[in-house]
Amino acid sequence: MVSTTVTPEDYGQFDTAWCPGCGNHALLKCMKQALSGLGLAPHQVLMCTGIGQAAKTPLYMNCNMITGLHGRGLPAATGAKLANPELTVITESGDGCNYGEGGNHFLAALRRNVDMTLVVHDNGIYGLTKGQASPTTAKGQVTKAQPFGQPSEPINPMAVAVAMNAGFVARGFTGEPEHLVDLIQQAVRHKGFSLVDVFQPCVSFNKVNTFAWYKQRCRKIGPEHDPANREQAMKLALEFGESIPIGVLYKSDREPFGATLPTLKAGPLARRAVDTEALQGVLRSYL
Amino acid sequence: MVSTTVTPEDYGQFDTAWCPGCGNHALLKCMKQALSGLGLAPHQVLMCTGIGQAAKTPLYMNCNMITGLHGRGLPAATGAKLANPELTVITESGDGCNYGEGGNHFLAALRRNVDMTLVVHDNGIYGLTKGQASPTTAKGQVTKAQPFGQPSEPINPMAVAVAMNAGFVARGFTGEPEHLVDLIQQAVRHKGFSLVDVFQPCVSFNKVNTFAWYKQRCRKIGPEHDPANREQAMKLALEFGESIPIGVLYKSDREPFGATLPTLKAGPLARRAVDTEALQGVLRSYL
Amino acid sequence: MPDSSIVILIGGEAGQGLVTIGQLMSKALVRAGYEVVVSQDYQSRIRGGHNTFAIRTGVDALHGPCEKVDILVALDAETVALHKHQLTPGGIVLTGEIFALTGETEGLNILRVPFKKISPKAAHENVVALGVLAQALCKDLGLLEELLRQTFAKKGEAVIAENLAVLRAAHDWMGTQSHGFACMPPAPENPGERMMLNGNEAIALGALAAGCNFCSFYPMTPGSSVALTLAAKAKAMGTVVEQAEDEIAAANMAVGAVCAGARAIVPTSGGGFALMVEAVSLAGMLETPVVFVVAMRPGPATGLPTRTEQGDLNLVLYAGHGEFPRAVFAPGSVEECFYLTHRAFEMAEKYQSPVFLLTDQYLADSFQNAEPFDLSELPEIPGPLLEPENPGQYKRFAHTEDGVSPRAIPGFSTALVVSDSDEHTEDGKLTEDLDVRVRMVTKRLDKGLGLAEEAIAPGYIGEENADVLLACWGSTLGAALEARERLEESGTRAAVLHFPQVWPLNEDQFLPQLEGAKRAVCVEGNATGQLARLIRQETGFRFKDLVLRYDGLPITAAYILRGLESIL
Amino acid sequence: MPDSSIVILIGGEAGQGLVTIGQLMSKALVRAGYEVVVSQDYQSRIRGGHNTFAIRTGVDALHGPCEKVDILVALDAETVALHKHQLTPGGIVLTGEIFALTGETEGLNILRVPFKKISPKAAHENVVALGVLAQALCKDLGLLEELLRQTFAKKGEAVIAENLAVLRAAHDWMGTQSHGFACMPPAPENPGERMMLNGNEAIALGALAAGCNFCSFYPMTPGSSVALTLAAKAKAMGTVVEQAEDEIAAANMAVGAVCAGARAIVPTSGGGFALMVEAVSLAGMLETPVVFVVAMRPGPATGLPTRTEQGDLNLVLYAGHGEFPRAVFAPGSVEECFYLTHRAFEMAEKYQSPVFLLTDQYLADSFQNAEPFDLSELPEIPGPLLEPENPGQYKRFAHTEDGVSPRAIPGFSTALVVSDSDEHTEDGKLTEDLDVRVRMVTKRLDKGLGLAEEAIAPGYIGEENADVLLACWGSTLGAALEARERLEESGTRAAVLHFPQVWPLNEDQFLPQLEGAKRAVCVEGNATGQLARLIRQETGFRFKDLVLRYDGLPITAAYILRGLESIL
Ligand SMILES: Cc1ncc(C[n+]2csc(CCOP(=O)(O)OP(=O)(O)O)c2C)c(N)n1
Ligand SMILES: Cc1ncc(C[n+]2csc(CCOP(=O)(O)OP(=O)(O)O)c2C)c(N)n1
Ligand code: SF4
Ligand code: SF4
Ligand SMILES: [Mg+2]
Ligand SMILES: [Mg+2]
Repeated sequence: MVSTTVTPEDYGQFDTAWCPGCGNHALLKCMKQALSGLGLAPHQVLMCTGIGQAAKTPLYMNCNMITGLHGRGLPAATGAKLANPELTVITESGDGCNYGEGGNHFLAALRRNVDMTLVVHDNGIYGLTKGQASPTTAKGQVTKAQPFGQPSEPINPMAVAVAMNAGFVARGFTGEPEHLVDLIQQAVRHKGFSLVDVFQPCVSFNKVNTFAWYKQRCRKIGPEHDPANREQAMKLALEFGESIPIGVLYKSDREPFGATLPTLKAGPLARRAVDTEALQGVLRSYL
Repeated sequence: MVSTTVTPEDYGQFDTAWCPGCGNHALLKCMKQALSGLGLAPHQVLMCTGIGQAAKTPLYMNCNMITGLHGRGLPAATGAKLANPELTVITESGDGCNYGEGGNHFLAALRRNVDMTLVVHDNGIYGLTKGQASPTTAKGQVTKAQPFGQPSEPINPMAVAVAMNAGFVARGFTGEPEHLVDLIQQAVRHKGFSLVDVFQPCVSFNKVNTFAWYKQRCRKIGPEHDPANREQAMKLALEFGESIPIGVLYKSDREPFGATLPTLKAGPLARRAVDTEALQGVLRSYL
Repeated sequence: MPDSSIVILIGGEAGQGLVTIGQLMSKALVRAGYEVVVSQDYQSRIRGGHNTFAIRTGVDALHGPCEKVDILVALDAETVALHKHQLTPGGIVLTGEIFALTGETEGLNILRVPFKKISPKAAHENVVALGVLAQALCKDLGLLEELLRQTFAKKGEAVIAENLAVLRAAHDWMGTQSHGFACMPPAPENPGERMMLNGNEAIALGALAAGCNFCSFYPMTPGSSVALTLAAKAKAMGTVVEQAEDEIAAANMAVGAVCAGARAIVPTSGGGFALMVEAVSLAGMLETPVVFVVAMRPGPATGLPTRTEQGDLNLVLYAGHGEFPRAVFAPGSVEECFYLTHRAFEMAEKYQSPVFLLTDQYLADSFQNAEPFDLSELPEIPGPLLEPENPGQYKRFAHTEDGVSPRAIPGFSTALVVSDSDEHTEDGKLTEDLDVRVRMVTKRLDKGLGLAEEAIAPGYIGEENADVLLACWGSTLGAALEARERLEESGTRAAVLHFPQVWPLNEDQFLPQLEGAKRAVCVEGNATGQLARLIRQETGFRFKDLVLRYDGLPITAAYILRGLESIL
Repeated sequence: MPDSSIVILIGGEAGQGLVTIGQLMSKALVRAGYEVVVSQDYQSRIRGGHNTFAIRTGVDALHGPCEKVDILVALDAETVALHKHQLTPGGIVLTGEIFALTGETEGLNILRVPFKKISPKAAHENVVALGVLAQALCKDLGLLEELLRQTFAKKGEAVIAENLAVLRAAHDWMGTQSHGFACMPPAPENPGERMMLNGNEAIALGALAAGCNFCSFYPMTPGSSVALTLAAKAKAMGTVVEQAEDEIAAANMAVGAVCAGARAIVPTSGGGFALMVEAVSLAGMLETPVVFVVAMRPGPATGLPTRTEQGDLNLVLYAGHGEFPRAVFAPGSVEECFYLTHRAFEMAEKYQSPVFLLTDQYLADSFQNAEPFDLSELPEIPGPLLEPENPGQYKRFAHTEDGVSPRAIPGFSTALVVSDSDEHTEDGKLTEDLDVRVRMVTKRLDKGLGLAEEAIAPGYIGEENADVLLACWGSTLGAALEARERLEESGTRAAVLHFPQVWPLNEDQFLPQLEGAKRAVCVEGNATGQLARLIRQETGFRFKDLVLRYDGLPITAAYILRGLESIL
């Protein structure tokens, strides 16, 4: 199914509704590059998003798309992947979507380890709804909704993912596009659930975590790090200050969801007809 | 407000709807002992639970109680504690309630660090609904709902809590009641969010994690462990096999939610009257 | 025709095995050719408390549960105390020897069964009850023996032999007792193959027959057993059954799965469904055929989690923000559970809309006999379009005459299938063009016209222009039919109008009947008369009289008749 | 009285500051004594796109938005292209110099304002627009100057001076132009103090006036600004405002908070509310007074997230599994937002029930003038009972005549306050006693009788037995009132029946009016006529004619009149 002549242009070029200067533009470009680089044609890819600025991404590229409900990109993606294991399924949406409204699905996705990729546009803010604190907004950051400063500790998605022994845990930055393309490609290739949390500056509402702020802090994880080393990965995950490691933090050797599930072995559900004989057998069990 | 003459008997003695031999009986007893030992009278305590076998606990003791919705004990407790910071607020319910249906509230509670205690009756199963896999059921364990074995990795609540830099993280076992009473007391005393995950054998539906199974594995954390040491705490949290550490894994020095929030400083909301002058000022700002 | 049925009520604590006894006995009766309607009453606990399994059986067609008891199998003393007043004259009480009965027992025909003596192993006590029951009904043991052989097949011959010996001993012991209980009339000869199953099993089977291959759910009584049945048959059928982290995930997973080619069912109960309301709206917007099963229990909130009610009609009718079409089915019997589930999938696929099945704890847990389902009778269900003709031009939400667009599935062609929960253009992308908005609203609502045209007409049973017309929906059918018979016997011309589909309503199909009746009474298992209000909303017809029940128990014919007494 | 209002429409991209211009201009007009009704139309994006802020103003009472434009302030070329057809004869277009206009501009009275020249700093360009507008309307600058001083107070004198200079320069420049736009008629002298605020601000203030001290929410347009207003005033009022992790948490937090003594509001929009449906049922079961604000926007699903609709009436009416009473309010103006929010809390506390306020994007964002709210006019709201007389005997759900039990709060006495979401006894503990169940259902529904008795009567405006009666609810009031005036002017005897409370309905309060009208038309911002159906359900009255709008824009008088044309 994989063609080798796919180019980023196959994914098209569209006007966006994003602010000029927003990190989403770079991320969109990286996504097209990553997918085409993997030889995936648009029709082989299904993007399942939530709602938010980030969640608009697939509107701006050629691909199959389900833009569902805020926070619910992951369950829709899970359903889709179980229905058709042959699709490349990607969830792309914001920090609010995935760590806020959809937090429970994030935990479940880490546990299930379905072979799909989650790319979180982590701008530390609720962009589309105009700047309330998100789960990754720093404690004390003042917003219109948090006039006394965000009162909670931000979530550390990397640490949670490593703690849950996630399949693939990486962090990128839109200011490092080549690096990011590589991360996305590794994530998509990884057999199991892959998390790529991407620092994506929001120029309109997050005046703290700016491009410069990230640029100054992001430090690429070097080859000396063994992503199979969970302890080391946790150390990296907890580093969030003057220096923040980006790259692949962790990779576990868990088998992907359903590797041994007989019900998933017969291929895409859309191609399955009712097995009338089996059904008759089932009916007879009630005689 | 704290009286020193409270006894477990003040918390009463009730018939329960639990199975004979269920770990819940021991946990209930420990809870009464812990609270009375802290000198807390029943009317000073508010239990906010979800729905499940575990969530029935406050039905069997004298105390204030909100038995709400499955998975929603924590948000109700959060609301109650913010409304009246003087109450001792405890959420008690099952692994399904808190790590399944209520997973997002679990994450949020860890982030908020409201001064309240969560006691999870962790029986590795959905008891009340007759034995489906819970988020702590071992991978591969067969149930009626998971005839091919539970397909997901269980959650490790200890590791998640430590990764999130939770206030107080402990694990107990109903087979070690004195130890458990002490844990609950430490948890309630801790200023901030406290998690006590309690191994509670379900004799009816979990034939894997039996009393004997836990008994054989549980190993009390010794005084050599410094709960302030996050790295060590994470190591303990990840130990879940032939030996499982019980005790206080982690304590952070985070300040409790709202320590600096001006809105929480004026005491219980029920006692506040409308400040008419302030209100007039607010109204005038729209002239 | 006076009631010739016999009711065997088995009562005891949770964990005493009364469901095992009840199921085996029911199945033996069904196989013998008898009619069976079971009602189960239990509490929200795993051990202890007071539970009952009531088997109503007989030669003539049976419809609903009833309140009398002919044979009371009391596994504990409480059962006798609680149910003795239901005993019919000549009825018998079978109890063990060990427990003391409390309260007045005079006049009761009590047989103390020496369980321990007949069955030295406690594990076989349930079999004792079966043997005793068979003898009481003057049944030979052949069918029960066969059943026990099947039940213990995996445990080996020794276990089977032990059980059969106990069965016979119990049967023989009862043969020595003079209890005076009349034998059951003989069953029809050569009854042929007959099924016994409960409502939720029938729903699961209906789904499988409709090609359902995906079930996402979060456990909730009394909805779960649909999923558990599918799980139990997954090995044979290949159905993907996934327990979700919560109901929101269950519903959204189903939407994702269907968009990717699955045929999906989402079983739950009212409280769980309440959490799916946003996803229902999503299914409406993405025009995704998902079948939701809402097995009702008394609310609000946790309510009475193991009892029955019909309180969630309104919730299901209006679940979801915004406006979009839907259909709501409400089976009246186990058999209808099967066929209406199939119909639900048919309508869902045809009109690309969320479709709902409303059942309740009574029906979910009610074992009934049914004719073997005839698969060849079932209509074909349209499937999605895997390979659109012009993939490059494909538009997921293309305008058509009836509002139904060809539904392609991602990945099976080069067509891009784009679905946006925002208002969208024909090709599925977000739009802020307000003219497009209007066209899309119209498109979606147009599908509702099709659903209305295909609405199943309510069933009318009885003569025209009856004196009393009992209108009802869902599981109340049986009780209403029986009440009708009783009324007719007492000289009242009575009819039943049963709604197996409660939305959309098509007034031509039932308004003449309602208006033709002298007195129309709406019978519902709720406290506010939800169907009655709906009918008034849609037709203007107002029920002056309602018979409502909301104590957690299923409506019976006797309950309806008592209700009518105060009305008529 | 013919329409003497003037409409200033400011259009441009998000991020160009049109709301700032609009708000300052509106406030100046309100302070000057004019009537103002604003409608805001924007897209789901932060920068770019096409947004408008339309100020309708005049001397006479104004009710709703309208479609004409007298002064078009075009911050970009698109604004001219999109809105020129709305210009009234003599209307003017104010644009910048830099952008080329596309399409036909002949016949337009276009003034190119030299923004750059008047205001060398881009930051002040909005102030240029204000100065130009003031001159066009023949207003002196006093009020605007004062406003700018207040606005920039924190930025220091230098900034204020710069702005004022620009304001004057713009005003002067416009003085040199001959645009022929007629001056506004003078405002009433000494208008006194007048407020300007939008619907959501008024809801927040109404809540504060009702003693609301807790708000849990999850951001969702157009509901969020209720919470943001409360947050902005939290320092002054001490209100606890907490952004929850999701809507489920927001709703359950509120229930917990209220049980512990708070008075709570939960603002959201349809999709967010869909997630709260289970918690609504909990509030019904625990008899917890929580006020939910549902600010409607077009669905299903994400729909048109920044536009308006009245599509969630049914959802709110039936949200929650099981049956329990509620009240639903639907303010028709900013002023009503304030008073009905207060009323909502009063009813919630009095009947210990969830209560709902239905508003919509139009009203939420509509700035209007209002008389200063009179706090002394507001009734006292009953609070909970902190110290029950006999704490040892206290029962949270004690039976009383009207179903309302004294509501104690944990921790303030030795009384134990026990609330179980399962069916419970009077003392709040789980029960499986089915007689208790029946009594508790009755108790809860009895409260609904009280709510019905206290239902606010629909407003009837016009003479009795009108030829045309426009029935409507919520924010549609203004447009209906204006349509009535137009109809009267054209010789049709018209009346308006407005429902500020849509549940419970008390037919005596409005059925005679409906039946008395020659022709009753229901005007609603949705596609299925939800109020019309509800009225039929409750009274049997059937609207033969509906005027419905569901394109995302607010209903205007002109829209109603166009709709009537095709009907009458
Ligand atoms: C159920 C629900 N709640 C709330 C919203 C409103 N909403 C839309 S986007 C959003 C937050 C977006 O934040 P994030 O996910 O971080 O995405 P970003 O816009 O920052 O890219 C919210 C709260 C919604 N659409 N649905
Ligand atoms: C919204 C909702 N979903 C599902 C249920 C059904 N339910 C009740 S208890 C329970 C699981 C209980 O498991 P757990 O929390 O582990 O408690 P346990 O019974 O094991 O103590 C479920 C799924 C419910 N009551 N509400
Ligand atoms: S608001 Fe922020 S995240 Fe959204 S498009 Fe603008 S810059 Fe990007
Ligand atoms: S089912 Fe399990 S958890 Fe529930 S009471 Fe019985 S033993 Fe305890
Ligand atoms: Mg964000
Ligand atoms: Mg459990």
